[in-house]
Amino acid sequence: MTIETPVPFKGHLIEPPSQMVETSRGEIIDMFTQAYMMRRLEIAADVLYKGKMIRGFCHLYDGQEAVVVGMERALTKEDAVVTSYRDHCVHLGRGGTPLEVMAELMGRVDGAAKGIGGSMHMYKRDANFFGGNGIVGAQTPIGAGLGFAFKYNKQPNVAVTMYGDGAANQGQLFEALNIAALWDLPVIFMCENNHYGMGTAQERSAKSPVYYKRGDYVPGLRVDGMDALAVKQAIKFAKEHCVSGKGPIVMEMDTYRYHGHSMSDPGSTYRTRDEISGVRQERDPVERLRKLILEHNLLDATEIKQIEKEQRRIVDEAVEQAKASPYPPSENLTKNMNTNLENIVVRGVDSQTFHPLV
Amino acid sequence: MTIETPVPFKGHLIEPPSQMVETSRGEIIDMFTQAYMMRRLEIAADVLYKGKMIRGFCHLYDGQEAVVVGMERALTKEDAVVTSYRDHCVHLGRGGTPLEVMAELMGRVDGAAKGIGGSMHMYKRDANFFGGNGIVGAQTPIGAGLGFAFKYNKQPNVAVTMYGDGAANQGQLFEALNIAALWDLPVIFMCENNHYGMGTAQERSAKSPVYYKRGDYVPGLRVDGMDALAVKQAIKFAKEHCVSGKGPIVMEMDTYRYHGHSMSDPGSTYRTRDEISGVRQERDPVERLRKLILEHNLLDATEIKQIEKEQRRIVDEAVEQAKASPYPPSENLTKNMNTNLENIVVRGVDSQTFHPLV
Amino acid sequence: PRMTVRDALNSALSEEMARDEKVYIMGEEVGDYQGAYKITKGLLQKYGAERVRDTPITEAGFTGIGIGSAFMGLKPVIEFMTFNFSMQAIDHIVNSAAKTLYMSAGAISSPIVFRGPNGAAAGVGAQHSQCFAAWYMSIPGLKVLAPYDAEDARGLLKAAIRDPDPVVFLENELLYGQEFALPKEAMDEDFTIPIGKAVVMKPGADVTLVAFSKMVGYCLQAAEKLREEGIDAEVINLRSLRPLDRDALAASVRKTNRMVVVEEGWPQCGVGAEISAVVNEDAFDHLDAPVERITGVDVPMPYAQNLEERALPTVDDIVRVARRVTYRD
Amino acid sequence: PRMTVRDALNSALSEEMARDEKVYIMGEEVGDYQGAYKITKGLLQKYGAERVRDTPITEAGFTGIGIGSAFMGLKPVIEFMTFNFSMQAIDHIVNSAAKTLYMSAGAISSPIVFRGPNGAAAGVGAQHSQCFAAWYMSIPGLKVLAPYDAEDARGLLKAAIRDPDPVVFLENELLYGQEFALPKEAMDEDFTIPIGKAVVMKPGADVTLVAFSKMVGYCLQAAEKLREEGIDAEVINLRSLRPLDRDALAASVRKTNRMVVVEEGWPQCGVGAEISAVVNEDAFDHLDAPVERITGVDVPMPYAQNLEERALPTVDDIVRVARRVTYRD
Ligand SMILES: Cc1ncc(C[n+]2csc(CCOP(=O)(O)OP(=O)(O)O)c2C)c(N)n1
Ligand SMILES: Cc1ncc(C[n+]2csc(CCOP(=O)(O)OP(=O)(O)O)c2C)c(N)n1
Ligand SMILES: [Mg+2]
Ligand SMILES: [Mg+2]
Repeated sequence: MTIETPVPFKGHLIEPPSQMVETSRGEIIDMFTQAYMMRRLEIAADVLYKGKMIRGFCHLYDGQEAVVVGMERALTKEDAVVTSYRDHCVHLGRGGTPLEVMAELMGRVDGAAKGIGGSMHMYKRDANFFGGNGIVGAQTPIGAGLGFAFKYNKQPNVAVTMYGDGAANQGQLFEALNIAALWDLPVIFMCENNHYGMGTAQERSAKSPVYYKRGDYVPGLRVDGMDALAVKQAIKFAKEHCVSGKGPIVMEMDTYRYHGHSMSDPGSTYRTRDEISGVRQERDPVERLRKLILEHNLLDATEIKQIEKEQRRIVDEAVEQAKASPYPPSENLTKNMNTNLENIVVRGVDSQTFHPLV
Repeated sequence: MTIETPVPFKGHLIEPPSQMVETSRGEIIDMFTQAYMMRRLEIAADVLYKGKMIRGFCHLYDGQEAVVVGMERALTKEDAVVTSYRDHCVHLGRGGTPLEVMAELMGRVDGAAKGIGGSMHMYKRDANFFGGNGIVGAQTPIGAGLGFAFKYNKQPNVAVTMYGDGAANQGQLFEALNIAALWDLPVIFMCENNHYGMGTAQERSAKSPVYYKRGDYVPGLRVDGMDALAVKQAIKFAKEHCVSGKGPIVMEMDTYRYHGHSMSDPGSTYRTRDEISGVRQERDPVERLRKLILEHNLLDATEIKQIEKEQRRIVDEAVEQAKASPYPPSENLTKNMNTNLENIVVRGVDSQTFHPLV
Repeated sequence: PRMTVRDALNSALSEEMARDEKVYIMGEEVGDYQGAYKITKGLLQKYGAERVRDTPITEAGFTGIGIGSAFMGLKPVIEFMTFNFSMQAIDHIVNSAAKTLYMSAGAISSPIVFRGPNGAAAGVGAQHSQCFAAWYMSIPGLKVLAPYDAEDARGLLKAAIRDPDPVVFLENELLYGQEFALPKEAMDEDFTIPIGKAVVMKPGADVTLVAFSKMVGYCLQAAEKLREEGIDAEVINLRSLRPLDRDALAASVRKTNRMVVVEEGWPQCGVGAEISAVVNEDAFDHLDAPVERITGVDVPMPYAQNLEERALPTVDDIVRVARRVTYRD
Repeated sequence: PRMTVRDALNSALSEEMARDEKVYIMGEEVGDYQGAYKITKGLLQKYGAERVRDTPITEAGFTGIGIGSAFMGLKPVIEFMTFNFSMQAIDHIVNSAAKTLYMSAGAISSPIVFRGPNGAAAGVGAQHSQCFAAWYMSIPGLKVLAPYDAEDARGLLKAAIRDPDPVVFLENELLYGQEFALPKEAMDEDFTIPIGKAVVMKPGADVTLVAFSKMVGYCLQAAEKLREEGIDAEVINLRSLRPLDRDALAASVRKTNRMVVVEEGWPQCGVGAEISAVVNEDAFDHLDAPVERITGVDVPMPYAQNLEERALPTVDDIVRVARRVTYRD
């Protein structure tokens, strides 16, 4: 089936793709199912955080689910992805499990990084997911490097590097863009514009908050990032562009985060509650998928309820399993210091405490 | 008098200034005199380097003289300038003496930085010249900071930050541009495009070697950087733009360096001798000024010779004075470690060698 | 009076801004948001947006801008949301701020303060827990301060802002909310603490415990426990890492003949390494035991709480090692 | 055979590129220009532009790209024209390359080499003469090597490229042109030197001189002079700064009871500080004198030749201090 996405793409130095998106009943249902699960998972994380089961930073993704859900419909796990600290749902999108996310948030061995990484550092090497990066903007040259490797190895794949509107001003992004463009690297520079970097509205951090044009001489595309089908269409288009040897592309996903920046931010001092509820009502990515299902009679209300129930169960189960998952054994403190451990000794807190290497 | 500059300005997001430049007999003669002196000085430096009187790096400016000569006609010493390691003639432009440059190159006390800075680090605080920076691109946010101070202090002045075509790809330039534009800082980002960064031609380092447009959302102007009058006109225009509160501007000075990058680079492996001699014949900035004088009968050939002789004498004298200038006294090794020396002790090469602070 | 470190820093900033209009603050979320850790709370309201500058997330850019403005005579206080992000701007801190006075033969100074939380926080993982004390204290041209309590925070921050040289000011997130008693004179608007001087927090005869920042508190606790065992520990709060108060260190060792240095950062080439070397050089003949270093374990910071705890020194570690150097174990 | 350090590095690079096509070189002027210091001479011609990549002058960008490609299994050799410019990319070296294996619980490794000239050259001033040895050796996850002679250069560079971990490889510009004798086996294509092991360059009984890079040569010269005075110095070439060969250091001190560490970098929290602390910890009872550090003077590098000379250690300084610790002065 073909569905028209409501918001037109905007192109920069490039003809945008059609608004008519090829899809299927199964795909839409799957996307709803996945987006719904992500939503539940982030809400569960919020609850756990408030219950002091999760500590430190915790950057939730609710509101932005369509970006990952749509993106993964256009990529394969041979393609590579790297993102910022706001990585829980990206991990899920790459095929990671709710347990991996939840256990990582709680610092347990069943976590995506066995409890060592934490909220900001999840990875899934077998699906080419390279994290999870706590340094704003640092993932952009890394992403370009992933694309470099594809080109070097003559693999027909693309690397996606996801960054925020705040990160979009970082100098290293411009360095990476220039090199990627010079060398025709297959890289999608994907700005998730949720309109705020912490408490700073886009206009206060960027003279030109028109992120799809910020690549200047690099082609760009603006996408309704609340619409999973639009995202899918756009990433499909972008991947073809990149893999065909035309070099990188910059994408701006117009999206929104409902939660504060991290858990210590109420998220309501620098924007109005009306703004948040307006987006929830009019543009919510999960509700949009639900509406598609109902409009096109793909499922009836009971069947949808069924899916929701099942996904809630999955998340609840993951939470319980995560809670039951042990903390890492103490010898893991010095594990993975290096890959080649020849002559490596790890000093402990004092001169007589040398840790065994495992 | 009014003279038309041969090459039209190109504007980016801005209406370029007129090609008709207001000038005077005295100004043209002064510019020729100064440009000629700079040329002689750099040639003298070349000779001294080969004679091993100058060591380390030494980045000569011959070919690019019109940029500084023209710029200084449109600025006052209340305006601020910061540049790269290619700073000898910028120092002269700010009112520094040939002796200061020569002595600095030889590491003598009469140098611009008393022999401590070296070729790349000349300063003239009383003329708001902030160096001389050895880190490619680092002078661009510093320059924006000079402009920030003008705005903070409500002074009607402009800061010029000069950088090369190679530096034009540096991320921190884009960071500084964004902030300067956001905050309407009075800053001229002046790219001296001499078409090579060391041995790398502009097309090999920049996907978009159109430097006056590289500010993207910041207005830009392309200028014939071999024409001192054009430069003067452009900087006058740019200063007015900045001081009137319109924020920064990006300028591209189309220019050329005759010498290699630094003294160890013959400068002829990555470009043809024809290219160099072509520029010399057709666009040389000193010769262009000489021609203006002759065309407009401002001086006759003997008078020009007289000027040249005088300038050669000045440079020769500076060389002799510099040679006679002493090395810095050894206590200067630990001088100016800090401004406030309370509790400061400078450790020498071993635990019993603490240096006196002077 | 009693005061939290947060209020001590905030009041110091506010008073210095009131005192000298060349002082301004620049950093991410320092204005509207009142600071990621609320150190700059109320300052935007008091001093306006020209003097409390929210920046884009571009550390190299705004640090360079701050330094440029300092070259012109302004007195910027640059907040790094945490010092981890100072790595993006470290070239400017070292090559532009620290070296320019010397390179320019005294012509151009950089009266600037770089401040923010440094070192391990809690549960923030490997990229947000690094201690930069040793790196910065290795750089000539910089001054490097690390306050422990509210008195330090006020007195050292005021001294840093008034100092004509570039100062790296290392705070600790976990101390921000901690309340301390402080002497009445510390509330004075002109209260400053001399840069380059350590302070003896508790005199003692048997062993010297040396630390900076949060570990000073641990050393005081350890000293308490040691007292119960009959070991009389002296506790030195370094306050200033550069200049380093070598005399205070040597004087203490001449008295106690034993020293333990405590820090949360990594061991190799850390603050403890320097102090061990310095005490060797200055007071070798007075050492009855090797100078011992207690440091963070030599690994990136793990996230899991149990491992994070094991990655950092504890009060018990200090007690244990102090016993060792006093030959009581 | 005899070889310059430059040729040793060049041949090692070339052989490793021939051996493993995942190895590629990236940096400023490494291709067309043949390297600013000609270390990569001929490699573009031999291996093509896909494997010898000239970059724009954007260290953060190309370092990050190199690391990303290493995450995918390529084996980049990143040349910094000098390590001074690595400060622009240091966040990536530390936060992306060094920490990721650990943070990812072993999932993602970074087989990458960062190499280039480090430390003082001649007449290049304050911003181009910094030694980064201590900073990098403080970072867990990195390996840090510093070759002295042609044998080191070949064997360590090959080991670095073959190692699956991120390696910082600190060369010295002033040694590039220096020729050394090297054993025949060092010419073998599979000649590697183990990472983490120091080497005794000259055995001795009276005092241990420890150094890395260019200062190893100075120590050998000093040992020569000391011999004439009847002082038998042992000279240790560290080769590897991380892992540090603590055992070799302690073993030597147990023999000589005295140690002098020599480096050109700044004193505070330098390599010498670490070694002084380590030897204190491991062999305190064997020390008959304080471990002495000889370092660069604690100032940014001045340009003038007379001051530059005074800012750096000399062979005579080593002799003088060795006499002191052996109580012959
Ligand atoms: C280099 C660096 N500077 C500052 C921070 C602190 N910080 C973490 S996230 C963030 C905001 C980023 O905003 P944006 O890029 O829009 O991403 P979003 O959080 O909206 O997804 C900041 C300032 C950091 N982690 N790294
Ligand atoms: C950050 C940094 N990287 C590399 C270098 C080495 N380097 C010095 S000048 C230069 C070329 C700069 O070219 P360009 O900006 O065009 O200026 P030009 O020399 O042509 O005036 C390079 C690579 C440096 N000094 N700083
Ligand atoms: Mg955002
Ligand atoms: Mg150039």
